[in-house]
Amino acid sequence: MTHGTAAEPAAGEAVLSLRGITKRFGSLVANEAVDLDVRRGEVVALLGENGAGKTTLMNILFGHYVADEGDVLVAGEGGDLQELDAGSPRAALAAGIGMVHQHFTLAENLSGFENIILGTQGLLDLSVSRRGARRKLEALMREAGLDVALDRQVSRLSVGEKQRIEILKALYRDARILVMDEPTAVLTPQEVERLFETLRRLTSGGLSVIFIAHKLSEVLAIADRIVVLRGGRKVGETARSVADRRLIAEMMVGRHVPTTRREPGRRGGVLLELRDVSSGEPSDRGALTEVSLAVAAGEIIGIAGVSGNGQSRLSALVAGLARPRGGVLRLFGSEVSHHDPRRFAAAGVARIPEDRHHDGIIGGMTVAENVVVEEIRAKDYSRWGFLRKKAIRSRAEAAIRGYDVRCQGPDAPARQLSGGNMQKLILARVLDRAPRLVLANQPTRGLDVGAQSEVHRRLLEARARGAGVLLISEDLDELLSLSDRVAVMHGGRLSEAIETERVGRTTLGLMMAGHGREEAA
Amino acid sequence: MIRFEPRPERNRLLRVAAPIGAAAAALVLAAIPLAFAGAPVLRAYALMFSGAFGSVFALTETLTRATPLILTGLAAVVAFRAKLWNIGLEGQLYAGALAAVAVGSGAIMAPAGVMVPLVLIAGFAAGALLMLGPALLKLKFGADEVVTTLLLNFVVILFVQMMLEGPLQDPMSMGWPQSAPVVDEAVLPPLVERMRLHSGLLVGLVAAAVVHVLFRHTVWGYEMRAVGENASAARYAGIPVSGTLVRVALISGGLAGLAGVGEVAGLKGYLTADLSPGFGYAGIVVAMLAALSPLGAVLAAVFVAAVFVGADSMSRAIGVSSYLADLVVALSLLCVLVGGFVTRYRIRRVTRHHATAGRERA
Amino acid sequence: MEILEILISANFWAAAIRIATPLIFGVLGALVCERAGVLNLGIEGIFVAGAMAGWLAVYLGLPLWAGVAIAAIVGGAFGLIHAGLTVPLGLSQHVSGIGVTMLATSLSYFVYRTALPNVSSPPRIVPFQPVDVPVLSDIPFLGPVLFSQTPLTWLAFAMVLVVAWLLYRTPLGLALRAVGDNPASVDAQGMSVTSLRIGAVVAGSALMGIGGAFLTMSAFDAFFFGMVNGRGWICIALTVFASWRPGKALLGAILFGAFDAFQVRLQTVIGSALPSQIFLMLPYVLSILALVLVARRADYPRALLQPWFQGQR
Amino acid sequence: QDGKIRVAGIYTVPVEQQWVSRIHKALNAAQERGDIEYVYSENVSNTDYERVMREYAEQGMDLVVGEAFSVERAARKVAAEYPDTAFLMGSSFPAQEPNLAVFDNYIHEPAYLTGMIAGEATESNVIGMVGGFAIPEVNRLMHAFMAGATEVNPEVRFLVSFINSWYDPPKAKEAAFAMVDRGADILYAERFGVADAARERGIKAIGNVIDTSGDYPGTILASAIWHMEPTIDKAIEAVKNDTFAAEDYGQYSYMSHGGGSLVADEELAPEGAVEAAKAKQEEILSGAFEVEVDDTEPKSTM
Ligand SMILES: Nc1ncnc2c1ncn2[C@@H]1O[C@H](COP(=O)(O)OP(=O)(O)OP(=O)(O)O)[C@@H](O)[C@H]1O
Ligand SMILES: Nc1ncnc2c1ncn2[C@@H]1O[C@H](COP(=O)(O)OP(=O)(O)OP(=O)(O)O)[C@@H](O)[C@H]1O
Ligand SMILES: [Mg+2]
Ligand SMILES: [Mg+2]
Repeated sequence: MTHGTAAEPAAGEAVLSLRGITKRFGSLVANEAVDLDVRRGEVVALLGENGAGKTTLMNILFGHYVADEGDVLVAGEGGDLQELDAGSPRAALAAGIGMVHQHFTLAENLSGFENIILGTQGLLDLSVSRRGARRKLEALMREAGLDVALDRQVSRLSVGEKQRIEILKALYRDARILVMDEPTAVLTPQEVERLFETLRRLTSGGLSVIFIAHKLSEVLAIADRIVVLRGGRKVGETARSVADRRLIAEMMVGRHVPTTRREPGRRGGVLLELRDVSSGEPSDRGALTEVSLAVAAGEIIGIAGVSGNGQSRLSALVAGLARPRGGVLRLFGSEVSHHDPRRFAAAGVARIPEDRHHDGIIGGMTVAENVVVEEIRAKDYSRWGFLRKKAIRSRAEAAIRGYDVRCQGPDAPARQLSGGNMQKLILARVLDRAPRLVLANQPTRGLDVGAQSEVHRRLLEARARGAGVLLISEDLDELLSLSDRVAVMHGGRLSEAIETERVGRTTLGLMMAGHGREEAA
Repeated sequence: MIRFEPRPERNRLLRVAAPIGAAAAALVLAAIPLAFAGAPVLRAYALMFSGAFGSVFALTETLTRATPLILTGLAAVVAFRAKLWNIGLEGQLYAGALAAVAVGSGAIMAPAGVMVPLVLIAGFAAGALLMLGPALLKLKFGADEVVTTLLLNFVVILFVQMMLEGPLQDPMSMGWPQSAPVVDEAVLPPLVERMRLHSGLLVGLVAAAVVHVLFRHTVWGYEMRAVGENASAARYAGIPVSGTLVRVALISGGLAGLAGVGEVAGLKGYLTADLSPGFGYAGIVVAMLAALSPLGAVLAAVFVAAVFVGADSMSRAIGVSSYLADLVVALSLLCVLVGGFVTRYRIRRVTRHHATAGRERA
Repeated sequence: MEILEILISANFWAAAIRIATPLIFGVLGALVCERAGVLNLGIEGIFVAGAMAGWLAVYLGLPLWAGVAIAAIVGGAFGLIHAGLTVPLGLSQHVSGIGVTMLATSLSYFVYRTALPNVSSPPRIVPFQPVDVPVLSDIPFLGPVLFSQTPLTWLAFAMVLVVAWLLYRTPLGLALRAVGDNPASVDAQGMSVTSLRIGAVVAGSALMGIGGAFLTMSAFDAFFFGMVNGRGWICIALTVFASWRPGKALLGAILFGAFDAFQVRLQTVIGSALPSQIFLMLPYVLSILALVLVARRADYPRALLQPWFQGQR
Repeated sequence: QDGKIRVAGIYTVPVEQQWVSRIHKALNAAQERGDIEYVYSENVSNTDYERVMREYAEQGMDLVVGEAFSVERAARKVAAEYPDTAFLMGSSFPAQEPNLAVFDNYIHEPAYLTGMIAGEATESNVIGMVGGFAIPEVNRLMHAFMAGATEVNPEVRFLVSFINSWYDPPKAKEAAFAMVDRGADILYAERFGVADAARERGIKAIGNVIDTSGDYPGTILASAIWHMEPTIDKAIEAVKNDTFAAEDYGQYSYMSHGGGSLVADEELAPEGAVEAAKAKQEEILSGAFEVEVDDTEPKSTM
């Protein structure tokens, strides 16, 4: 790296300055005259609802996009601000900017180590110099408290591990300015805490951080300064010390964000029952062993746990995608014989998938087509194998209105929707059929506060209507505020469900780490 | 720096201008080998046009050559929409042709009203069945269909040769490996007197309309698109992914089989092992040129056929090597491909307004 | 039993390797392209162009190795066309590939016919000769199998090592493997997706060009229309069989070569009992079976067929 | 018109293909003599064959020469529709009134003679034969060759294989190698590539249709050569004199008309073998001996 220690800018001096950044996509203005300064050793949180332009701004900084107007200035060797070559990630990297992208930029067929050293060496070198890199990286891992299996192929890593690889990637290049675009969205609370410790250590050594997240609690825990974007414009800036939670939320969304509160409910008959259910090859990570669980009408059962401990398998079972290897799965009173997603949906199970891009939305099809995908063979939407386009369209229009899905209309490709709106689309698809059981797997991952509160409201609404809800989440705040009872998943086994009032965050955290309840309590 | 950006909306003028521009570019490029061979370039262009469209004969020849391309093109459209990479259209075409002569050259006798549908169904079924194998291997063993379909092309053509030297050989062929001719009742009737154009073209047009309706208006088509766009989301939503892929395989293979039926029962009358000059592979090109649109496939097929027929006739009229025709087809194909790009993307020189220049700063 | 005799004879394995040689070049070339995320269906035509150009160069008086170089350059040039259309412009890799096959084939034929308008029998060159390595050729069995081949066969073996070393041991290989899996990974590390992909396609196509040249400069000594005869398509299939690994590519090519060599020998053993086509089918059928046995979905270069534009999602 | 007649050739393969090259050569020779103006289309797929025929007929060609083998029906239809154009087509079927004459490569006679030489020459008593496709044009020559060899050497065995391509010399070569490995010491070179294998393994080969002895010095024992000149010249003359009729020109490929000949390398052939063949040739020419025409697929006899 060209950046020696010679004349580093002192703390408090600007190391980065974005001036008047404007970026348009066609008629859409993603960033409008945004100014942003970042000082040495400071953590700046960038907030805003989905689609506010946070990622766009960072992409401009890193050279993925070229701004239509404005300049990016970075402190050079002597500490003076110099203009950065536009549209060149290479220049950004050379200037000491590191970026942890919102969506992983990892080659899954390589090991974590290989991903980290990718591009750090002359392309025409005759061999990969592993030893030196290895030493540096191991020191870095110790120092930063980031621990990953470096030699495992990335495709076999958990999302948390992938995220740590992304962070190491940036740090390995001696980044002086680290951009982190929603790095915590896929991390467990413990992992988030460790990440924050790392960041505090690194910033005290002079690293500057731009931190993007949707969880205000996290932002308040780490940021020195908070900048809010709305509709591409900077609408506010405040020091953390004087930040007001409610005010920031309103600044982001531009309106009052109601806090969701769970009213006492009436518990009805059991809708879903798993008795000693095992599923998946026992040797597999994420297989289930003798899981028992009951979800009754009018209650929300929360499943806590670090991802990779069997939640996906549990969710696949309840979604009708997988079948138990042993044990009994009873749905609405009768034992399930056909494990078929379509039958589950038709019987009244609303299924919200964990990964909306991968399993939820068919991006190349229209919004309308996505709304009816589960029911396309029902006679409401097709007759004699032909689609009833009018019916489909009017259902879609109702869904768009009823769930406030922001899009250009029923015929817009679903791919164009933001994450939050995709989620609303899925909610409209599954909840509008008055389901008796709702399976919600990580329903608010990556959503902004407004969208989050919308999802929560809908889940509580379903509960109030008498539906049972199985909520799988890594967000303890979400679990504790919505669930009537919580169970913890660890190593493919599920704890007994406990009344939410009787467990605290710490107990849950310990149980998630594999301690028994008695120990934990 | 130059970057490409998608155009926000399709420019109507460009949609017309781009194909014309592409054709013009192809002609300009073709001038190089023409001049190299010492041919009069301008006259060659005129001859090319009249060779493809200049007379009833030329026009019917163009459409005759387009007929199998429409069907193999549609076969590729159906498969590729569902991301089933069927590269075995050539083999399926032969399978269809083989079935057509097996049924239509005397094994069964019936009036034309029965025989014609019968050979069509037999050909469709044979092509469909042939594609079923790779689809099942993919679903059961994860065997890549590109490989299996590609290799099956070779196997099928050898099988056809075997049949033509064995059970299906015409006893009157003096030992030549060819089938007995299809009976008159099984012949797809000609469309224009004295010309080769036959009602296989109608089969192609009807098939295009059917595929269009399939994708636009039916549950099956909807499910095929869903599986092609995002198979895992489709599975999550309860769409039977395997069943849909099998259906896609059957329809795709069947359409390619129909192309084979047209060539024997409409055009040639009997089957030889060199029936198709690569119509199966050209079908892939047709489908992609049409951006996987069924109706577009008809236009693309006519385009590809016209360029070949025109250039071939031109090469003969001015006496340059007939390989020139293939060269012109290849050049046109690549130019049209680029032309399609121009309608979808615009090229932008990246120059920026600096903040200081763009705005007043205090 | 005669079949067993065939399988243990050195001549049989020597033939298998001879038949495999052009395929080795072709599979390696296809593998390099596909590892970078670009399917190159131009291979069939690039084989023709390499065969023609290499041969013509030698016919016109250049030394053999210069002919090989020219075949590589011509292959690379057609690769550049394919790369230019599919990488920066992101056009359909299927159409562009088939288009390049058509272009390379027809251009080769056209040039050949225009350069030699009046030949009745194709003119000959003096091709590469099998070189007997002094001591090694005398090793029983292995000697005749491995060490009585022409230099181009050795080059093919060497290329397997070179490509493997490049892919797995060098920074460039790391970048190549990454760009075919997730272009964003390479972009985010400050490298150019476009240059990497173009480079890979050009290099891969150059290998294909040499594969073609083997046909006219080593396996035979003249150029014929249609002599490539589907070998390019076989390479595309073998690439999948090889799970995009150079070592397995070598194995796959030799296996196919062995099937083919076996087939012609079998024809002479029990040829009177069965139609000749049954034997000719053998390599293809066995290849399909082999694929079914080794098929695993996992190893696909994930970004294969997917165009990538900087600054777009 | 300057008295030259206009001739078009339509070939389904490139003009290097042995069979077609003989027609091409004869027509080029006629053009050089100034008798005709000659154009041709090569590598015409059989889907396009009819169109090409029509285009030439429409262009006013006086004589169209080609191969109708896999396009019989189309060729006959076009001929019937252009009665003023003369068509001379390679075909296994009879001529068609009024304007379609047929020919074929009836060089089974010299092929028989080469067989006699090969039968004498083989020491292992194994002869390898590599063919392109098993079609009558190929089969009949192979059978004649086998008959000739068996006549002089009843012990001889044959290995037969087909490579399923007109144009894959490397493959033909491999097929030939396989036969050498099985003990063949004479190769019947129906395809390009076979003689190369013979040369590389230091054994002898028998040529077919064209004379390649110059390309393989010391390898080609004997060849059965096809001459298309008698056929072509007859047809040109008939067109010129307006006497072209639906005849079978096949006879002009027989030795008696100079359409077929034997070329043998007396240095390479075993003593007396060439003399014996020459004697047989006299019998053939005098009509005392007739070589059987057998169009079925030949099989290995080992
Ligand atoms: N490549 C692109 N092409 C077109 N539009 C784009 C592109 N990238 C971003 N946009 C638009 O820019 C706007 C801002 O998007 P951006 O991704 O920056 O939002 P964000 O604030 O990061 O949202 P989130 O919280 O969901 O990550 C969006 O409305 C989107 O429509
Ligand atoms: N291909 C595209 N064309 C046009 N707009 C797009 C495209 N892809 C994304 N967008 C826009 O990008 C915006 C933000 O989407 P983004 O992809 O950042 O959401 P997301 O990442 O799914 O959200 P999150 O991760 O926060 O849940 C949306 O408003 C959407 O309109
Ligand atoms: Mg974002
Ligand atoms: Mg987002």
